[in-house]
This record gives sequence, structure tokens and C-alpha cells, in this order.
Amino acid sequence: MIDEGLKSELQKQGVYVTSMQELYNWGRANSVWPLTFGLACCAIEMMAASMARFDLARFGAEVFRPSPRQADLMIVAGTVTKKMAPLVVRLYNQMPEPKYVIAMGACAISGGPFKQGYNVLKGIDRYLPVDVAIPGCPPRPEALLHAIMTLQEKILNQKLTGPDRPRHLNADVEGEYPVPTYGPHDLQPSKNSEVWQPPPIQR
Amino acid sequence: MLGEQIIKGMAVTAKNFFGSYVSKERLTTVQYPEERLVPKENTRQFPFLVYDGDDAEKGLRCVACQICEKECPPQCIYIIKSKDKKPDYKGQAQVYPITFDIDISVCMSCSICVEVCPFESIKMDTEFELSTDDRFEGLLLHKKDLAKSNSHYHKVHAQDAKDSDAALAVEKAKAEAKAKAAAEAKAKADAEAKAKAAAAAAAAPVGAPPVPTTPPPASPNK
Amino acid sequence: MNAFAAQPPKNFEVKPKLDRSGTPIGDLLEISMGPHHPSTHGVFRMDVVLDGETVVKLKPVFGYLHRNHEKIGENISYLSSMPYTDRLDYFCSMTNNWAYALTIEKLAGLAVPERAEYIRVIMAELTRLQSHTCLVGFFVQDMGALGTPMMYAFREREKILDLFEEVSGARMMCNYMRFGGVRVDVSDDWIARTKQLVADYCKFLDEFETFIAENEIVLARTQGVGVLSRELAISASITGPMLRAAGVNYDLRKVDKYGFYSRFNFKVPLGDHGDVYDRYMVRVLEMRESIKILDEALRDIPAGPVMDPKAKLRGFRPKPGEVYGRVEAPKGELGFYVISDGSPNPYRYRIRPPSFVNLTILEDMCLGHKVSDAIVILGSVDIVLGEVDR
Amino acid sequence: MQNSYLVLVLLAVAAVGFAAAPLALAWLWAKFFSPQKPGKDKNAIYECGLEGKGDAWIHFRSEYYLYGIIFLVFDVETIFLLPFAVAFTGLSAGAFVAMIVFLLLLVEGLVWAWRKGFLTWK
Amino acid sequence: METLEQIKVRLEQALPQTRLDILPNECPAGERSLIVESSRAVDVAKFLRDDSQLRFDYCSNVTGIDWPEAKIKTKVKKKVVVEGVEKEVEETIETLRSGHLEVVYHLYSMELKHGPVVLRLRTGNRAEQTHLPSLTPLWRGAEFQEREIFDLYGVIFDGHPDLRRILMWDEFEGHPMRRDYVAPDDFEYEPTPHDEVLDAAKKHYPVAAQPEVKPEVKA
Repeated sequence: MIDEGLKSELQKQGVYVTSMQELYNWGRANSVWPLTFGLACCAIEMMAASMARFDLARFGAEVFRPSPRQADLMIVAGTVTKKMAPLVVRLYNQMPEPKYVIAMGACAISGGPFKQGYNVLKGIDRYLPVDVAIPGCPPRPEALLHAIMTLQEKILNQKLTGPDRPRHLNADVEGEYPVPTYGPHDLQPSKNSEVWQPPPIQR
Repeated sequence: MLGEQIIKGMAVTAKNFFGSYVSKERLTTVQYPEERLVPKENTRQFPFLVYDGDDAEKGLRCVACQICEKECPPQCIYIIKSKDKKPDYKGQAQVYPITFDIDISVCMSCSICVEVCPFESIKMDTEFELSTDDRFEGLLLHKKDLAKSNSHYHKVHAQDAKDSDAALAVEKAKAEAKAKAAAEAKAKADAEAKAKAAAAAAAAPVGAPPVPTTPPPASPNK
Repeated sequence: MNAFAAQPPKNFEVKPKLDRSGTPIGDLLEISMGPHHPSTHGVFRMDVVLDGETVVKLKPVFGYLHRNHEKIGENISYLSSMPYTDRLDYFCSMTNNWAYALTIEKLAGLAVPERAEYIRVIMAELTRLQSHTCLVGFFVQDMGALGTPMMYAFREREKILDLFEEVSGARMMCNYMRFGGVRVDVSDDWIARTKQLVADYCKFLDEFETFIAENEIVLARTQGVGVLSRELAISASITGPMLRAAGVNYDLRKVDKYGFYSRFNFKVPLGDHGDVYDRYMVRVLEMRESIKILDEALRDIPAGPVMDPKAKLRGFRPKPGEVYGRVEAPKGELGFYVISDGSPNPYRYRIRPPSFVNLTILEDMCLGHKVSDAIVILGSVDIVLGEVDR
Repeated sequence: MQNSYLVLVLLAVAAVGFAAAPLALAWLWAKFFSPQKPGKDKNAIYECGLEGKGDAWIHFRSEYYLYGIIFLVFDVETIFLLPFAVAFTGLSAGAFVAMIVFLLLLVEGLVWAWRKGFLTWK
Repeated sequence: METLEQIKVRLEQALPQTRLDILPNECPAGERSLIVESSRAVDVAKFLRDDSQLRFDYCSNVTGIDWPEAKIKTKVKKKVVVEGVEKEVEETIETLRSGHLEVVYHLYSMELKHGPVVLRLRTGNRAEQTHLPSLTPLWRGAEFQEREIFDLYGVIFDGHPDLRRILMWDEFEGHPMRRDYVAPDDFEYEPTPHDEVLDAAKKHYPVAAQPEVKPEVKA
């Protein structure tokens, strides 16, 4: 890779050197197109974030694409119920790679205040890999902007080759997450153990 | 004329557009990372524990009474009481919490714990930039992450902090007054008991046993 | 009259077009405007059967945001349910709080100080302003005016949310009212700034109306679309602006006279065609009436306590009994039916959601119209999914 | 090298090369680094999150055909407008008038269709 | 508006052999309700809607309530002669309330703008006799709310235009709002468990390190 000293030296003379990976990540980080995926109250804060006062357009993310085919970031904003979970996973599967998930609000992370409900999924990370989680009920629009900035840093230092390259780049990994089906009381299977590995809790 | 109203509508948009060059009031965008909105007096995001003085462990106001744990609507507070006691600001020996966890991935920032807490020990912070990619450990705040100094509380909610300090001061004054009163009462009771014992000793040698008055029980001071 | 069969408009019958040889020349296309759809105001699904562009059958499907509000309400105490009411209709959290507080005050017989009643009226009318403004923004966006009207609507809404945040601490989830009053008193500086906002709001409403009220496209797309007759509206328990647009004079602020609404003089706008344009105009006129109420309420708000001193925060156990309290929410009549059995948790905690019942006749209004009109009609019903699915 | 056609050929090759190079790079990158993983759900029809029910191969109503035709006419018209707009400054008055007549003819077609009622869906 | 008693009397005159009784309600608002036997419910409702003085044309709220089998302790003040002195003794008698489902209709009048009449319909029991007549043919507004009661409580409404599940998915079995419904067990990661959530979460703890139970059982 290019060592920083040489790079800053060249920059002083006005010569800008970059690697293909940096350019690729820089391009993708600053034009993340979110999918309009408003479920509940957090969707209103997401809309408020994209309106005039807290401008999401300054981060390149104000184009909300209705169809998953043209989106590369899914902001799960609101309570994911068990009736809605298969659809969320199917929409995630229908998005083109490289794709990211922001779990916005307490309900999307862990079921939030509605955790004790019989029809509420306790967090979308039982079925999908979540990149950034925003606590809050609902998180302020600035918190969503802060999350988009964290996601942009995460994209910027993403390796495109080598062992820890993103999941979709190695051939032997399954391309889709299994879509759960409706069972008599709960979804079948009730969680995707490949994605959901909670640490053991001592209580 | 057919398109007349549409043009009038576009005129409004044009006025707004050119107006934004003239009047500051039309520029509503807050450039978030550089410009920030000043958090208001009552703004509430996530709870934090207040401690007096500088040592978080000793000065923690919380006495693990678990009222907030019972009253919390989404049940996101978890407290384990300690066995031994430590003196609180009133000098009384009180239990303190060993573990005080708040799961902020469940907390709905409704501030009911603040209302029901009788010891002014849990308040709402205004810190909202907490988005992390570590969902399990990053969103479970333990006692050491929750404890913040009283000065931080003054910085965040100035007016509330003054009221709560005033309330605590009144509480402390009342406690001292009661303690002083109890101390005097005890001292007076001892003096009386000694005088009674002396009088009884003087009357005994006369031989006529007076009715055995039970000595006034020492006033039980808590 | 077969009340429950959906009556298509008079000049509409499902008759496939036949070519000369008598075979139908077009099948019916079955699509689902499903939970993930840009214009269904949340996760609401309509299974629509189309004959070309004309809606032949429309079955709404709910449940994608059924968060078991009532089951959770039965397991937690009365006070703990208050923050949950913010999440019912997440545009109007103050009105939800008021409906719940009103019901429990009726159940336990608590008195509310005068200043608290005034503050409740002010907060409810501010909520109505920002809820109707958002509705108009969404409504015109459903017609295809992407972005611009929403920008104006949310710019004004942000100002009202700042006022709510200053008093209650949160922008949308205020959790502000308690049984027997309100949690935090309102400072005079806040009242002055609210007066200033209400004065500017008239200017904004005029600007917004020049945008939309006489715009040819809006007139063409909404007049005569989704007509709702008086009898069907009453029989289908429609409440709120939709009912008044059909010409029925039924506004809970005038009928029940709860709060101090009898002290303010304000009129109730009524429509006479019952179509989508009337519903839009009724809401705009209601905003102007709310401004009148706010002017009067802010002018003569009395001093005094905001919380009934006897009201207990914890350990609140009302006597066994049941009560149904209702409030004129921006979407219609929001009712709470609470049965208490003397324990700290309610035995049955039922919410009567206005949007859920207003959707009963969505099929009747959409039959015979085009698909794009179905979206506009759904926009005029103004549903919020947190309240529809509870 | 007074053969002036060679310049045109070079220009054409450069233009095609300039367009094709990023596409070729992307194709090479996809072939070696990001393998294709088509799946049942990924290739399914997007139906607002649900499984598609009923198929789209049905007899469509004939009115759509009329909309298609009118759109096609104006689509072709815009193709003709492109060179007109590019060479607009250097044109003589006659060419300008010819172009305007061409435009008006098509708009006249639209007005006729509008009056005939083709645009309103029966 | 007439009081509930007057309405009851007029109802009994209009529909002779119907069993109607009034359920008391001690809370200050005091909305007492009219218990109607399910077989005559449609006629009573039609009368309330079409009578000229009542005109209850707006069915505001339809609620389902689940009353499982329970022993009710009611305190009854009885006059008991004790050693010649007549004393009032408070004595709790134990009545067994049989389990049943109940549907409550709140009716208002938009025309005459007067207040609620509360109708209560009760099913036979909670298992198989859960049929009630649907009032949707009278008030179109009750359609969705009755479907919700069918979905969450299991009351089958006869005469309802299309009785399907409205909130839960179609493959769902059972009725979740009943008090004896057990939610599925997905308590793998519960950082702040209490009472029954603690017991449910304990099953998912790693067997090796079984922690000591929280020092005291909370109230």
C-alpha cells in the first residue's frame, strides 16, 4: 500500500495519489442511497432528518429509493413485528450487494419498549447482519446523521481483497439469508443462528 | 387561464428561493457536525446516575431502593443490592448498588424513573450520539458508565440541578435537626434517669417501700 | 339496503370489454400495494384487483405494525402506560396523552387545576396544527408533488416540535400529562414565543394555500373523487374531518365539551360533497379555527398550580369500575375504555383508534376510480399505522 | 496522411473505447473478485415485500396501446431535438422554421388525441 | 337523554320476553351497562337505532373482554344477631364466576348528540360456545372491530360479512389477547430480566456457570 509520508509529501506538490480501493470506498461512502423503509415513529424522525432543517442531503443520502433494486442501505426505522419480519428479510435479499443495514431506534435493535409483545420481533439482528445500531426512542434526527457518519467511516476502511473482505465477495458464502415462514405461534425458524450469536449473560 | 394557479404556486417557491438569499429566517438548515442545536432545559435522552464530590464509588447518591426498577415501563433497569452499607449525604448508613445496569437499547427515555426516584439520584442526560456497531456490550451501560458528577448535572440541566440541590439541602437540614433533637432528648432522659435513681436510693432506707414506679424507659431514639 | 355490501358508484359495473367474437379482451390484474410501498403512510397493505386502470376490488390488510399495545397495557401500571400512549398516533402524542389522562381522571374522579386545563387545550391545538400541516404535506406528495410541500410542512412542524421539546423534554414522545394535571409548568417566555408562532402561522397557511387550494392539478385530481355520503359515513362510524367533510356536524369539542373548549368560541367547518377536496379544505379551515382557539387560550391563561396536589404518582389503585373517555384527536374520535379491578394494573385497556375505523369504507370510496386515485383517497383518510394496528 | 476519413475512424474508436473501458473494468472485477450468486429471492419479482401472486403475463387492456403510441411519437421527437439543440446557434432562419413546423405537427397530433378523448381512461 | 332504566322499560315493552339487566358501575363517571341475551341482541340493537327518541346511529367502540374462570370474593354486610346484640358483620362470600367472553358496544347518537348506551353481550363459555350475533348489518363501523375481536379473543360473530383474521397472520393458531395465552419463548439475550422474564431467560443461561439467584425475591 502507499505509505502516508510519501502521500502527504506528494500532496504538498499538488499530486494526489490514491489506491483503487480507497477511491472505490470513497465513492460508495458518500453516495449511500437508503431504501424508504419507514415502519413506525422512527420513520417520521427519518423523514424529519431528510427535510430542510437536518439535511440528509449533505451526506449524499437524501435520495430515498422506494424499490430495493436501486438501494444500498436499509434503515430499519421502527418496530419489526413477527408478521413483517419475513418481508424485511426478503427485501434485504432483493437489494444488490454491497448493502448495509442501520437499525434505527430501540425497537429495531431489541424490540424496545414493545419487547413484551407477542407479535414483536426482539430486534432485527435475529435475521439480518446489522452494521450500525442507533439507540433512542425515537433517536433525534442528528443521531441518524451521526449514524450515517459512523457508517461512512466503516465503509471507508473496508478491505476489498484479502481475508476480511466483505461477505459477498467470497464465493463459497451463501448469497441470501433464509426467509422465515409463519408458524402457529412464532416464526419458523425463530432466529438465524448464523447471524444471531448473543454473548452468554450472567444474571 | 388554465395554468394561472400553478404559476402562482411556483411564484411562492421562487419567493422562498430568492428570499433565502435575503432573510436569514428562511435558512433553516442546521449543519449538524459543525453547527449544533443547543439542547433545551428539559431535553431528555438517557438516564445517568448522579454522584456528589469527586469519587464516583463513594459519592453515589443511589441507595438501591429499586423503585425505578419496578416503575420502569419497559423494565430496562437491573439492580443488585450490596450487603454492607455506606454513609450517604445525610450521614445515615445506606445500602448501595453493586451492579446498576440500564439497557439503553430498550430504554424509551420517558423519565418516569426520574419522577419516582425519592433520592434525586437518577437524572436524564442530553447525550444522543451513541450509535455503535457493537449491539450487545456497547448498549448495556453499567454503573461506571452511568455515574456522572453533580457538576455535569448542573451543566446539563441548570435549573433542575439548582432545585434538586435545594431539596437535598432542606432534607439534610431536617435530618440534622432531627438528629440534634434526638441527641438532646437522649441527654435529658439520661439526666432524669440518674436523678430518679438517686431519689429512689434516698427513699429506700425509710423502709416504707413506695409503689415500685417503673423507671421511665429511656426514650428510644432511632 | 344491504348495509355491508360495498356499493360501487352508480355509473360503474364490472363488465369485461368484449371484442366482436364475444371473448373478453382484458384479464383482471391482481396486485398488492403492499406493506413496503412509498405512499401507504407506513406498513399498510391493500390487495387491489384492477380491470386495466380501474379498481375493481380493494381489500385492506393490517397487522404489520401490531405491537400489542393493549396486552402490554394490562401488564404494567396505569402511570407506566402513559409513555406508551405517545407511540399510538406518533404525530399527535399530546392528544393521546390527554385522552388517556381524561379517561383515568373520569375513572378515579380526580380534579384538574384550571391552569393545567388551559395548557392541555393549548397543547392539543398545537398538535392539531402540526398534524394537519403534515397531512397536507403527505396528501400533496401522494399526488406527485414530491418534496416541496413536505419541506414547507416540516419546516413549520419543526418550530412546534421545538416548543414541545422545551416543555416536555422530547420532540415527538412528550409523555407530558399526568392524572390530575401536567408534569411541567409552562414559562411565560414559552407563552410569548408560542404567541409569536401562532401569529406567524396564519402567514404560512396563506402561503401554503396559494400552493394547493386552487391549483388546477389538485382540483382535477381531488374534486369528485372518493365521495362519501352522509348515511354511509354515520353508519360506518367515521369520525373527525372525514365525517365533517360529508356534512355531519359532530365535533367532540362541541358535543362532549371536555376540557375548557366551551370557553372558546370557534366554529366547526363542514363540507358538503364529502369528496377528497372537501376533506382537505375542512382540515385547512380547522387549522384556522385552532389558531383562533390558541389566540384566546394563550391570552387568558390563568396562573396557579399545574398538578392536583392529591394526585398520587405511584401506587395508584382506582376503585373497581369501567369508564370510556374520548377526545377529538386530529384524526377523529380517540377513545380509551379502561376496566379496573382495584389492582395497580388495569384489567382491560382498550383503545378506540380513529384511523382504524375510518378505513372501513376505503373500498367503497375507491371502487370505480383509478389506481392513482386510490392512493389519493388513502391519503385523505390520513391513517397512522401506530394507531391503526395498535 | 491527407486521407481525412482516418481521423473520423480514430475519433470513433476513441469514443467507443472511452465508453467501453469502465464497463470492461467492471466486468473483469466482477468476474474475478465478486462472484455471481443468483438466488430464489434475489431474482423474485419485487411485490412490495410479498411473494408475487398471479403472473404478469395477462391480456392487457388495449387502452395501454394508445398511451404507448403517443409516448413513442414524442420519444422519437426528442431524439430529433438533440442535434437541433446542439447546432442551434449556427442554424439559419429557414432551418429554425422547419424545426418549429416539425414540432407543431406533433403537438397538433397530441391535441387531436386529447380532444378525441384517447387520453382519458374509459 | 332518558336514563338507562327508562330505556330498559321501553325496551321490555317493545320486545316482550327479552332478559335485560343493568350492570352497576361504582366509578364516579358511573356508565352503567345493559346486559342483553345474545339471542335477542339484534332486535334490541335495531330498536335502539331506529327509535325516534333514541336514534343511536353511531356505534363508537366495540371491545372484547376475556373473563376466565375465577373465584370472586365479595364482601357482604349482613346483620347478624350475636348474643342478643344486633351487629353488622362483614363476611366475604366466595362465588365462582364461570369463564366467558364478553363483547361491549358503546353506542352514541350523532343526530340527537346524546351520550353512551353500553350494550354487553356474553358468550356461553370460553371453549366451544363462543358464538355471538354480529351487529355489523346494523352499524357498518363495527365490521373491523368485530373482526379484531374474532382474531384476538376468538368470539365467532354470526352474520358478519367476512370474518377473517385482521391483525395476526392467517397461519396463527389460538387467540393471543386471552389471559391464558403463553407467548413464544425468545428470551435468549435478556440483559435486564425481572420476575417471569427472569425465569424464562434462566433456561437460556449457559448450564456450566449457573449464577446464584438474585438475593431477594422482589414484590
